[in-house]
Amino acid sequence: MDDLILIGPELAVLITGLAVLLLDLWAPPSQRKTIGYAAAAVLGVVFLGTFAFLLPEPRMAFGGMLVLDELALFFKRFFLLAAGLVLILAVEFSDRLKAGESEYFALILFALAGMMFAASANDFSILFVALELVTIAFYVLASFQRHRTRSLEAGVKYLILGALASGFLVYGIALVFGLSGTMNFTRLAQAPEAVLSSPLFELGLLLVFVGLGFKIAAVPFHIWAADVYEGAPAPTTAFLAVGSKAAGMVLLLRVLHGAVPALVDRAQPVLMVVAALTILYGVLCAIPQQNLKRLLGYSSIASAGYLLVGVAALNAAGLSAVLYYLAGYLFTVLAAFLVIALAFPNVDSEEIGALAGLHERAPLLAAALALALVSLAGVPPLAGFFGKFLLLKAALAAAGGTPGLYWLLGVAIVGVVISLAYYFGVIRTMYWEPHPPTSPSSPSSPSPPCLAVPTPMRVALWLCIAGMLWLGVMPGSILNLTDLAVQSLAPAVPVP
Amino acid sequence: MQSLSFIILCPLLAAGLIALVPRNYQVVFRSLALLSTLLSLLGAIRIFAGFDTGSAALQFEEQVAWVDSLGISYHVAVDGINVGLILMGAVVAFAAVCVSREITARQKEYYLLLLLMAGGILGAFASYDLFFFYFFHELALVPTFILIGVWGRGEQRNYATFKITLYLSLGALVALVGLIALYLEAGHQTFNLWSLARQLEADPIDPARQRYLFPLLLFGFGILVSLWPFHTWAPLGYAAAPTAVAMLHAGVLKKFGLYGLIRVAVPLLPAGVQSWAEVLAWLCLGNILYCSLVAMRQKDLNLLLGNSSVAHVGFAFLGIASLTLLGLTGAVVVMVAHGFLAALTFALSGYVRQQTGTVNLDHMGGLLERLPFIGGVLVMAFLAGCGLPGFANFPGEALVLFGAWQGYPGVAILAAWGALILAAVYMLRAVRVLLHGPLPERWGKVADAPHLWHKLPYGLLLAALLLFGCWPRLLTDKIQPCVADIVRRAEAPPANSAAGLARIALPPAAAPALARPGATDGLTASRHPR
Amino acid sequence: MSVGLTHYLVVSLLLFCLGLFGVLVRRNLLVMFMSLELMLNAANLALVAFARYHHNLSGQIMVFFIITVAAAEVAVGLALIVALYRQRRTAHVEDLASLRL
Amino acid sequence: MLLAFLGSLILWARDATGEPAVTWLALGTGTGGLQIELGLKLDPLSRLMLLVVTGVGSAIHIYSWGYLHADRNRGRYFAGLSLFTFAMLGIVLANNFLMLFIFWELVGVSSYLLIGFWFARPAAAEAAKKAFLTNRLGDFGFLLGIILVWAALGTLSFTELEARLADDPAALGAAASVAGLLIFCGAMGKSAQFPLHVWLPDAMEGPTPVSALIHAATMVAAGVYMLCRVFFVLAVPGSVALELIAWIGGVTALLAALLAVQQNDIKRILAYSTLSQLGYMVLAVGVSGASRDPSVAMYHLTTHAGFKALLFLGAGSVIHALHHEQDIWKMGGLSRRLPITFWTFLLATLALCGVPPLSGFYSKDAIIARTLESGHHGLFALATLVAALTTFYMFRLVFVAFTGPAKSQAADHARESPPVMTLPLLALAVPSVLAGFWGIHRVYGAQYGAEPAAAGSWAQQLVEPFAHAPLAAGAGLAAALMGWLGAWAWYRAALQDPLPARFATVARWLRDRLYFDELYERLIGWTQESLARLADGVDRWVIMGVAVKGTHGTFELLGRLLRLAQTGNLQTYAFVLVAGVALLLFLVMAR
Repeated sequence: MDDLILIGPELAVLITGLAVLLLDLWAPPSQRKTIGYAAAAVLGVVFLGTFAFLLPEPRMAFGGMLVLDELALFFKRFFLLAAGLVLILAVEFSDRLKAGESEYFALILFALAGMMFAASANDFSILFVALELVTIAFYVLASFQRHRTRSLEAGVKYLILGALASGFLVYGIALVFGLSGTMNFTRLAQAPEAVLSSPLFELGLLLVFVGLGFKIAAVPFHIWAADVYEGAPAPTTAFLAVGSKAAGMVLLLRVLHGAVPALVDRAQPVLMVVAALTILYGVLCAIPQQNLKRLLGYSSIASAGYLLVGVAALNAAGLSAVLYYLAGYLFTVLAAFLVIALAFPNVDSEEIGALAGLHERAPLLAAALALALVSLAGVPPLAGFFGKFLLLKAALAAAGGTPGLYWLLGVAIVGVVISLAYYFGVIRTMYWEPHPPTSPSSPSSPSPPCLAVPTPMRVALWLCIAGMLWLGVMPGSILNLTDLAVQSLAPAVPVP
Repeated sequence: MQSLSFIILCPLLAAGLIALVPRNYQVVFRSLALLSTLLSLLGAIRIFAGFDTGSAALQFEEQVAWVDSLGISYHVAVDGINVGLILMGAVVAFAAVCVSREITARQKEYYLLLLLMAGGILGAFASYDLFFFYFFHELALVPTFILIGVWGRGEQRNYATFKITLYLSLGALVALVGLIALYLEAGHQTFNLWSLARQLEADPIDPARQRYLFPLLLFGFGILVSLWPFHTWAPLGYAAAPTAVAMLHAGVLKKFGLYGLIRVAVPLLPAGVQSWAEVLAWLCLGNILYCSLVAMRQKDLNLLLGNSSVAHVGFAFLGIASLTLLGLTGAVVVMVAHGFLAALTFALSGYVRQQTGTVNLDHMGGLLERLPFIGGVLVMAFLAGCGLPGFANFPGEALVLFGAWQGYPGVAILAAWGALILAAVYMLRAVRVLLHGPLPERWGKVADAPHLWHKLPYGLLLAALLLFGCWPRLLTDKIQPCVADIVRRAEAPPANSAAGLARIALPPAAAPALARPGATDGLTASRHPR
Repeated sequence: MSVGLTHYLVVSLLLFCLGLFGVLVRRNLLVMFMSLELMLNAANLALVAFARYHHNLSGQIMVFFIITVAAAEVAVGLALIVALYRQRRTAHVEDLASLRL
Repeated sequence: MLLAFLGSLILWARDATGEPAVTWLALGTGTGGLQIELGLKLDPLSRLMLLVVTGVGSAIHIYSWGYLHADRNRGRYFAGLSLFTFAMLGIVLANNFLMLFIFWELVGVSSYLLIGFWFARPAAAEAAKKAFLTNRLGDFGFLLGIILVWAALGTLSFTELEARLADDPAALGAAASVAGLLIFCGAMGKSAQFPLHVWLPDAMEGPTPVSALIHAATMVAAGVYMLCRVFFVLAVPGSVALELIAWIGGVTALLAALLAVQQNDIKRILAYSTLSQLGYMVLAVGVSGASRDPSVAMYHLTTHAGFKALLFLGAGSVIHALHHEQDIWKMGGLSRRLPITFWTFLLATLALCGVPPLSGFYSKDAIIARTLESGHHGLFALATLVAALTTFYMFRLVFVAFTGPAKSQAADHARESPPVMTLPLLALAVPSVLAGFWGIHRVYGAQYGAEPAAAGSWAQQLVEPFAHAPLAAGAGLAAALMGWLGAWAWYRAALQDPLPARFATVARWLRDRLYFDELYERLIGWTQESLARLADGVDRWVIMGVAVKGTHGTFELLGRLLRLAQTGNLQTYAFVLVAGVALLLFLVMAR
């Protein structure tokens, strides 16, 4: 029974997902939006419910396969919040889905459940199952607009490459299991040195890293990201950017610091190289982008690189910074996608040029997108700045022992400066680029009509803006949470 | 009202209010902006007047813990160095809002961003916490970008916005890395400048490390101040910026980098500054001589002013590099003086542009006939720009030259050439081309500032220049004790400053070797987590 | 000759490589997808062999998980490919390049 | 503005007669290591100089009133004039180097503003710019000299410096000559000594009262005053500065006198004459090293201020009467039409030429005598030659402009200026005539510790030069006479200049001012301009072009190239992924 209580939030989410599917059978089509909002509300309740857990120390469930600690709780809240906002976005977007709106909501909930399980995973089998739950849900979510070739194409590409990565992951798990004889992280952490130093074990871990790297879109496993981000429906992309990346991240942290803490030092060079390449690739490819969603896809690759900088620092400050960065990323990216969903009513054109004059048509949207981009670029007073600040600080603190980190820092700084160029390019388009020449079909309307922003979206937008500002200006409280989470993950990790 | 937070928060709160007011109420925006900057200005004057001259202690201190785990706190205070800068910032901010009359489109966003910029920079000058110091400065980055982009002018506007933004953020990031590294090297878990200064005096950072840390701050801050050869953003950006932004940026914001060097880099990294001072001294010639020469060739008044402003900050750099009481005091005076001067010149060029629609010097001439007031002020401002006594720039530049002579006579000679000759050449050339000569017919309708209210911002800035020019003691007496403290630190050899610790008996050669963590004392043991 | 762990592993590795090779060279989406399933099954074989070697059932449990997940994946994947085929009348990867650069 | 001016005029008038009781007004603006005081130093030197400045200044202020009464920018004019007077008094009273420098610069700027008063005339605007820049060139050296003195002696106060140098004459060490010459640079700019003399003739573009006050009587003399003020720095033993100063003064005097011979603009002739006389004064300073008493220079300065101001005001009166005609070859016969102007002008000319018993004779004779006393025979010859030339060109001017037939319509209809202009002429004529008897050199001499000689009777003073140094007095007189004869012979009734016909090349060279302007234009202008061109080119192409745009372009190109990896082909993607895995495995496992 205890076990069930510990996975209570997951169960609640799953039940909600099933309920949505069931309700859909009876509810008239006009009520489907209400179902979506209701589901979002339930997520809100579950989010608040997670604060009922008081964890003086980590608790295990199902024979140690699941663990509930501050880290897991942090990520569960993170996923719940993200999914709630994505649901609101999805409701707004549902008109463009053409069919199966409720299934769309339910799939989001199932993916959410997978992410929440991932946050608690303490066993390779749970890791695999949770990850696949997320991935399979996303195959469908990505290709949900079946009438759009682009959406289908995104789904198929994600499917093939995701399955390929899963293949590597599973084979890696098999190798790790084969050499150590256990799937459990806690037990793996006590594996003898002989096992840990075996090259085959290392190979297995690397293959696991391939699977996780695919999720967080780290170079060289990033190749799917831009295409899928561009093709998938906006809510899917938003959830993919925030949720899926965070799920990959939390699993990476669990494996690295929970399962093989003895090997982290040897993982550092790999992490550093991957981080540097990821940042560079992301920012460089983003420079010439014209499509906003694709731009955000590359930007999310770059963000993965920054997150890996924090991981590569290998200190508590770095991990804390990763969590903080992700929290800021949540509000930032969701704000951007909320705006994308509203500002591009015509789904087939997400060209940046179409945003010209947005500040007149919808000042709130323009301001929100501008704030989001500024935050992504890492400029005060927004969340992205403090995240990057913490990352820099952590990496610098660790660099005394590892000079390679100085190079990584240099790359990171160059990356930030380049990224400013393209983020600010979008702001320029919104605020002072002249309107695109009006299409010949409607020469009579010199400026497009004002965009209406529905109330739930407005609330969600304000929530995101408030979140960005809160994390940027009053970092204290969240920082305490992330510190707690990091301590629970690995007391062994040195605290500065 | 005699509170630093009041000065900082006035513009920021007004910006918040403006965000909430619907955009139909055009008149509200301007009034709110004027009111808030005026209040800020009054507050700054009260602080300046109430400042206890001759004391090196912090005054008007306010401190609120912010992020305990990182040692970040909101800590504002003034000492002799920043009290003048804050006053200058407040005056320029008020004047900038005053001259924004020319802005008619999208006033809401304009004033919101302008106030954000003003509040940010005032906060940066007042902050005694490295984090907030940086944070407040960066507040201005995005407003600068949008303000230049939307209300800017000229064909190169887009290029200029991106150039200025990228340069500034690159500099800021490099400086940020330097600041964080400083925080970590100090190992006291605090961003508070005051306690850092105290602790580092007793237990300085290993000189070898200082030598690596200092260039980060030097070039980081240097890019922000357009240190040669990272200066090309400045003229271009100022030429494209709307008047008020050019005033605030060239006048106030740019001083942040210099302030950072004086406030953070020089006192906290004495060994670093000693080994890099010579490089800085020669680099600043790039500003003073080279940029003056470039200014001589400009056809666009704003480009000329931009280059001249780059040249002028070279003196502040030279003052810093001299590491003498005179030089550093001079550098601070130059900062204040140039703040007023740059704001004034850009305000005037903005007026000329508003009236004639161009700042191309080839099309100008004889405007003094039509603009007796503006032209007269312009002549005075330009004369101030060539270091004429009676204006605040003269005491600053003279002190810098006197100070620099002690360490770098060669540099001082060349700098004096730049100050006395080159500056006069391009400034007088501008006066000649702009104001003197016959009046072309097409400027027959150009009108002077009509009444007192319109003349106010120019008069205010000019009065400030004259006040501090005729009576530099208002500044120097306040600056002196603080700078004396800095110079004492910079001059003291590292081994001596550790007098309070057990390392006193060690020969100098052994001290650096032991300064590594673990070997010395409990404080340093926690420096490096791994 | 007794069949030992090594043999299983070699076979599993061969299977894995076959699958990988298939993914890399075949142009038909369906065949690629089948090759991917082959990779999963290679892992299954290795897991079962290791479980037997360690006398530890968790490997076998993992295999069940994988089979289940693979089934779900195939269901979704086939549906997707069929949907694509219906729309584009092709299942070749070259024709699937509207999202690029 | 006019009311304010009247008020200040009354103050000056009182100043001119009264004597301030406070000798020191010290307000520190000090920062450690550099104590600067805003102090007044009132000693015999400054007291008499005050009289000169305020006396001449008052006369010229009144004169200006009439001269400019039609100009609607009078306010600006008098503001500039007041600023100038303030700054000039500051120079006179400054008690330390930096204060001196500050007022020095202010004087320069007020001169700039006043020369450029008619800013709409391109020539005036250019002249103003040129004057300021040339002065700046001198100030550059001056400031460096000040810094050098401060670095060596640690103080800038004249009193302290003098005391310190008296204690230890070698305190300046090797820098003595350099410091002295650098300080002299300042005087060179302000007093328009060769080679920085080019600005003064051009400065005549300003209103004539300005030329009288600033560019004849006071400001240009400030250089000489400054040299006398800081004589103790120049005269330290071992310094070669004075020797050089003497020669530069001599060369300037000769050069300017030569150039004056072929000028046709009335004000330019006077300007070159000023230059020449300033050369005398500087020469006087230079040759006073041995006697440690440059009072002769001050003596000449004082008398010169009077009669040169008078000359300029006379010229101004002429110009005013002729509606701004300045070419002497378009004048003629003015002695009848402008009697007051003519007679005062003639008096001043005689004084300038050194005709006894007018003031110029005594002061000039003192200088010539001093060259002999100090053993500078070359300079003695030079000074005598210049005296001859002076008479020549001055009487050329007088003959051409005032006698003979009227050479233009305007000259024929000229009418005497109003009393507000002629009264100052008369007032200034008094010192021009009598200043030789007032014992001015004794007042100055007291400054330098000369024992106060008993003031003799009028008659004794009248003939003193002949008693003191008969050779010098005689040579001076002879030179003046020769000059006069030359002018008489050639210009008595000339309708056009006979010299160009006889000595074509020389005349053209002289008229074109020996091509100094062109030379400087080429040398300095060209050098600086090409440097600026170079810097601008580097800025535009190297830094902004190659470095900045290059970096930008490189990243953009890299981005476009990298993007090509995203072909859109699933097979390629799979290959990239697998290749990435393989690469990673290789890197890690190979280690």
